[in-house]
Amino acid sequence: MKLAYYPGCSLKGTSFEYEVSLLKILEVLNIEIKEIPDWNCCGASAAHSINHNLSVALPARNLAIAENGGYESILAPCAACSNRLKTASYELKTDDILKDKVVNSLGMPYAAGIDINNMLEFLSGVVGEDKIKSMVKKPLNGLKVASYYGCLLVRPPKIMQFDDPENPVLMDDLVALTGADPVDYSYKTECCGAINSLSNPDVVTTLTGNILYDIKKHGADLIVVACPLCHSNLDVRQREIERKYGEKIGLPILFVTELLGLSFGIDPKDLAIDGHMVAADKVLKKIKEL
Amino acid sequence: MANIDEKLQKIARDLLESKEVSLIIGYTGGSHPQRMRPVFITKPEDVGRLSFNRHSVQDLAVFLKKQEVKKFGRIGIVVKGCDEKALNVLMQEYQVSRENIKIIGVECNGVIRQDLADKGETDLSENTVYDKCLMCGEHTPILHDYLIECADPQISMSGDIKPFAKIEELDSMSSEEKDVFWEKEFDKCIKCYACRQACPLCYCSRCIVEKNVPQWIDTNFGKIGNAQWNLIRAYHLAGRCIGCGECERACPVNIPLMLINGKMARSIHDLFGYKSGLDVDAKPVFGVFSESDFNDFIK
Amino acid sequence: MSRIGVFVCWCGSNIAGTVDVEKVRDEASKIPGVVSAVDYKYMCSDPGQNSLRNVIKEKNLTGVVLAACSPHMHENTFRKAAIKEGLNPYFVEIANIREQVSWVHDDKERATSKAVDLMTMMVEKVKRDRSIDDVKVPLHKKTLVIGGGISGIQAALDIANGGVEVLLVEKEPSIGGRMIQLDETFPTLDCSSCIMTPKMVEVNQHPNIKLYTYSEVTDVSGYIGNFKIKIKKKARSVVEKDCTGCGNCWNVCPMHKNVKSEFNVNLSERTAIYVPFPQAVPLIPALDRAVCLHFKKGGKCVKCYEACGPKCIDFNLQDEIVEETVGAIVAATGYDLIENSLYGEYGYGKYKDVVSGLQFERLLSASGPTEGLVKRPSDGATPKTIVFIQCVGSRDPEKGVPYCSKVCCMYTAKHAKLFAHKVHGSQSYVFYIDIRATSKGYEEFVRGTMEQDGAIYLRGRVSRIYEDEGKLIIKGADTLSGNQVEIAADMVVLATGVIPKKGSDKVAQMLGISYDKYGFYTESHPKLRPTESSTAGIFLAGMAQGPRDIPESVVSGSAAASKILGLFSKDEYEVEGTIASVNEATCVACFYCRRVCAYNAISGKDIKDRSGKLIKVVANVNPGLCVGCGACVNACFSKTIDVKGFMDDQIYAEIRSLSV
Amino acid sequence: MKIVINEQNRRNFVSQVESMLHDKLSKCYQCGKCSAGCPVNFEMDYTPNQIIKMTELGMEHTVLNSKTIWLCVSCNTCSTRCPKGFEVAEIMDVLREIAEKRGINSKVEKEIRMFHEVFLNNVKSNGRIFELELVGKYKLKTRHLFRDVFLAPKMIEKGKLKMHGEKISDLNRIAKIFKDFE
Amino acid sequence: MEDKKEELAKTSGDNDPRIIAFVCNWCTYSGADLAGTSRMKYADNVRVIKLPCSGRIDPMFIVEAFKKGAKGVLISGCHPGDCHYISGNYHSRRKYAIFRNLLGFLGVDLNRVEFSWVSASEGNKWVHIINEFTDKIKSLKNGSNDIFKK
Repeated sequence: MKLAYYPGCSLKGTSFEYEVSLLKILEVLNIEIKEIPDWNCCGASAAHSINHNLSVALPARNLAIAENGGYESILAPCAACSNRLKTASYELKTDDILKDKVVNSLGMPYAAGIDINNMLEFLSGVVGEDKIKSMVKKPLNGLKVASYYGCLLVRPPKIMQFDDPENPVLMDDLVALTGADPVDYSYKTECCGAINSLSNPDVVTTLTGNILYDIKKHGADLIVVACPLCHSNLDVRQREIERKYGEKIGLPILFVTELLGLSFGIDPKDLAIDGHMVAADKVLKKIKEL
Repeated sequence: MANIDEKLQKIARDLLESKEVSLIIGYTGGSHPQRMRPVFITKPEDVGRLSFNRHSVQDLAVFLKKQEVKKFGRIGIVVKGCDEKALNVLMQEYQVSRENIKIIGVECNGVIRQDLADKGETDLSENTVYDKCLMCGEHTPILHDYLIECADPQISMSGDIKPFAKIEELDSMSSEEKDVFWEKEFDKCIKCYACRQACPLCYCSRCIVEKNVPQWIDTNFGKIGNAQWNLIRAYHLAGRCIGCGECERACPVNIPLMLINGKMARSIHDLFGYKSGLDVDAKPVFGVFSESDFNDFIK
Repeated sequence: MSRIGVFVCWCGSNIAGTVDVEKVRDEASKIPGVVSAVDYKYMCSDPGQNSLRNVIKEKNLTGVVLAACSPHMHENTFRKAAIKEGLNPYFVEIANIREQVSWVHDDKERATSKAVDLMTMMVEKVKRDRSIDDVKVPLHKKTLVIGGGISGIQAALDIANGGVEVLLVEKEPSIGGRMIQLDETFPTLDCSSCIMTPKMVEVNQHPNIKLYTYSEVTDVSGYIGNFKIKIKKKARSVVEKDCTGCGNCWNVCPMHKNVKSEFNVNLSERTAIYVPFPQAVPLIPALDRAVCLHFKKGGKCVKCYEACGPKCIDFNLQDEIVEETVGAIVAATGYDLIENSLYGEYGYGKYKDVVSGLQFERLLSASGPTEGLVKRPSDGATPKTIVFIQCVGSRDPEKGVPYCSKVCCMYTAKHAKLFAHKVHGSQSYVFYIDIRATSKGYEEFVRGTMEQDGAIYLRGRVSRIYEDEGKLIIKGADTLSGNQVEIAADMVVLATGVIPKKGSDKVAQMLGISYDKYGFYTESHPKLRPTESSTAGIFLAGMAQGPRDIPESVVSGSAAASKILGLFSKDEYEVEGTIASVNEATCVACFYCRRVCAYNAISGKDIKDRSGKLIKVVANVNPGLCVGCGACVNACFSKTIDVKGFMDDQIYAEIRSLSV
Repeated sequence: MKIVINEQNRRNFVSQVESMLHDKLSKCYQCGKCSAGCPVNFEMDYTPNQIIKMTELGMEHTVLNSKTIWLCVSCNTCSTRCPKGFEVAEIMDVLREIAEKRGINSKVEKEIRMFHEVFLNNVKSNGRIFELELVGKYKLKTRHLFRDVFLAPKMIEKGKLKMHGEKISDLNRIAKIFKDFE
Repeated sequence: MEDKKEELAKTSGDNDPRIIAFVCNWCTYSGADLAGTSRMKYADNVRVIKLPCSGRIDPMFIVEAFKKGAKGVLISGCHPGDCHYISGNYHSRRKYAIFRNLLGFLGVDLNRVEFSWVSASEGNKWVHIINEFTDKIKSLKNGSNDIFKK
């Protein structure tokens, strides 16, 4: 299967750890992906917030390039990007008038046939649990891991078609593969504030605070995510939240690829775990002692 | 080609020898190399006569309605994708039971028009096959007990499908123009009822034209009676006709009957999303209804 | 040769004022076959009818046409007059020259010519009329009631009290249905088992009722007056006539863990040999072979057999099929609740203290798992705060059903009220969208729950429920104040909506009655025949037809009973003879007629030769079921089927008689 | 509060919204489940269900100037749980788009709008997001120069804020897409 | 002069066209009766043939009516959902839809075939439909004859 890779802007910037760790584990898993040539930004939340058609057209260019390059499916690790790509694909499948307009503007054909996978679908569907399990060299037994899904992976279910939208378990299943214990808690799919990170930090610290304290209460050692935006809010803003509520949290936020990498026995440095704002030292030490 | 015939003959021999069927309906070479005609095999030693090729036009399902065929009980029949649809309708309408029939499906990529074949045409192409083959979406029989694969290449099509174009052309005419068109066509009709005889789905034991209390249809050769017959034939086949084209092939005066049948099939698909003959378990379009059926034409 | 009489009515000046009745009369007399044409001032008057009778007699008429008012007015009057002279009533036809001519047109000449046309059409029709005998179907005066809930019980008792034998078939080991699961009932708060148990006992003791519990109807054929039915008595493993209901068997049964009690909606366990509840009727246990150790472990466990005094436990009992014939059937199959687990956001199944309305009934009930003390399932603590959520599953086309379940507003108000009565100092919050309390005393009841019992009603739905340190956090909205509302509660009760009983569609298919897209049985006419199903002789009752409360269920049970008693008040069921008939010679059995018949009146009939060999199959019309609508005629290609009174040749004659 | 309904204006607004939404406002029966689950409802001036009702009543000035439409984070919790399958999150997109088109420069939540604008300008000129430029321009525009500034040094140290952005090669195509759909 | 007259007769509409209406007994026939009892007035060109149900009205009746010289044919029954016989009108609605297409395809002017649902309470609707249909038929060119006409 020919797999296209759509990194998106975050993985090239603030969430570089995600890309580093992804490429590393794929190397170990011996799976080849090809970055979509000359890809562009999907428009993220900004486009669909104020210009619906643009929010379809921008991702469509990437879909069309991949499709015309003979790829069967796209891996979009960023939850926001995969959400936008899936939404655009859905709209183009259901709205012929818009499709004609977009194809015209792109100047290249597009059949709306290419498949889009987010990171979790990719890992459990394309890579497969058996393969992952076979690579686990350093089981993370006893480590308590909370999986945080957020909004963009699961909603709207009509388009995302991902797991149970109210009680997803796909990431927990992956966590269990590493030998760690998935932690059940209430705020799995609550919103972290997302795009308001820059424009409305107050809202973000409130929402993210709710999530972090709930996970803390359920005794997790760390949190795994599959979304740069979530990661950024949970990680970068954690100090600020601690200050706002006057209560220490100290939960390292790892990308799911990093957790898998650790269980594969990969050196944390190669997974860029030191790139996070909240240090994972304690957890890494705990893993070392396992 | 020989390969297909061998396979066909082996299946037939096995069926007859094991007494699973007592009659096989198939094709055999005709008087002319480019003509195939139906053959009825009852003895294993005769299976060598069976053959199939791109000249096997006729829909053999038509014989299933005949009393003299019915009395054989269990029957094996050679069907193309289009013929299999006729079988499906016959089963939907309880005229044939699945247990009594062994379906020897043959994959078909089109049959050559008889008029061209008689002139020696042997190439399969968009220009040599019957119109029905151009519209065919079911080259391979779906329901079958045996399936023989086809050696013929798929016809490449220009995408411009003639039969649809003709329907659209007529649709765009005024009613006067249509009237003129059909009057001319129906004028030719000699009420020979060959269309009925050739149709695998016209199986009534007493056709409505033969009912005289009341006299539903004028049986003379008048303009009205001709139109009435052609109308009722099309109406009774609406939602049932599987487009085998046998009626048109049988018509001695070349009335474009498939034009009417095609229009009906299209209307039915447009209005009710139904295509006949595709699913033996489907409910016939006029045996069911939906509360949300098309209602715009009713005040 | 036809001998037709035409009678033109003046209707005073009603007709004669606009139609030249003499002209109509004269034109009539010119039509071949008409032997008498007269006009008269009022044909419907006694002298008018007498003159009609006289002419029939004197001229030995074979057919009568009245050019008069609408057939909907006096067709029957004239037909009766004809019968008195020995003329088959179907030889009387009416040309409607009043409602459809004289009253709607002004131009006398044109109106007259239209009247002549209509009269001529009817003359041509009557010439082709055939004698039709009304169909009489003998009635087997016995009734089958399917379902032993309140509506089935009511129907059975009413019918039995009317002197007719009843077979009451119930799937569960006891009758009582859903109502016996309820605690107290709105709006009067009488205890459900107190009013229900006497009725159940009455059923059991009634000489006219034969009770089949733990049984199912497996086959129904035939038609009104004469249904052949098969009842499967499932192997109960207990010989019913010997059992005393002492309880020794279930008291010793080792399987008292892990099997959830259906009656208590999974809130408690039951044994393998069990009665669903102590007041069960009959008080005879059934042995659930799917969980019984005797059956699972190769016959080792025989504890119940050992404990049984009369030794009435028989592990070898088999399913038994009972065949019966009945004249009428009541379908009262009842309801189920919508699956709450569809609502991941409410955590039903994940959080133990989120329960359904029916589970809460069991928690309130003195016969329930907590003996009527409100305790929450997770830890048995008494909840102080309960949040009730209405419209769970109902009015929800996305996950549930679009319709309103009708009873939830009321039972939630009742729950909140009873909770307030049972737990002092407690607080209820009710999330609702609309409150539907429209029967007698209902609105007052809901107001009472708010005003006297202090329940707080919030207008809005709940989006999500979390568990947090032993509390359930409810995230809802109150749209009236425009706020998001968060409540920490000890328990949540979901006012789950209702759907037809699982398997009721199969019952409908067996009975040949129609049901809607949700599975509720449809009435023959939604307003005027709300008790009848689409099939003659089969009546409907209770929630099987749609959401309704107890009084309505009882009413519907009684209504079905009264219809059946009315039907059985005669020895024969008489239907009009204008029904379909098949020409067997030309039928090819394509059965399009059967597909379009809404009354299941058409079936296949084998035609055999003298030696019994099957020659062919043809369509056959059941006269007890056919109503003569003629849909089959329209479906028949070869015109092999026709409907009496409106035969094709008659209609063609009408068309062809017109002068243009 | 009191509104006087002008039927013509109401219909115009409703049909504009409905045509962009591909759904009927009358579908909403005001159960409030959207507002119940909305994570940012606490900051909003009108709850989502009120926005829907006010739109239906033709209160365009109020809804287009509301904070709510800009505060919505498109988390789709509302649409996911709506019993009527109404696209609640999408109506917020639609109302934002109308407000943007009409140039309604509401003071409320101006910053969120500016963020979207700066973001799209960044995409327009680079084809991708150059985060440092995005943050810088946004801060300049909103004059929140020092908000979050404490985060910057550590982020740069961790390598999260790159000093150089990437541009894609076919910027002409991006320009055309913007031109076609702006 | 003669020719012109004939021409005129051919192209101009019929002044007294006959319309045949096939109606169901329960709804439309009662609706027409109601128009009568309410003393409403309508065009006298229509001749009603009563049948039990619109499900009984065979589309072939339309052809027979045209053959007989009717200039317009009306078929009318109970509204969907109101059929006295549960589903007769639903079944025939399907047939009418297709039959109508067939007639149109063969050159019948579909202005001459009308379908309506008229309930027992819709006396006014009946009047309206008859008047409107009669006017329409009168306005049609006589030449727009069809193949089922002599």
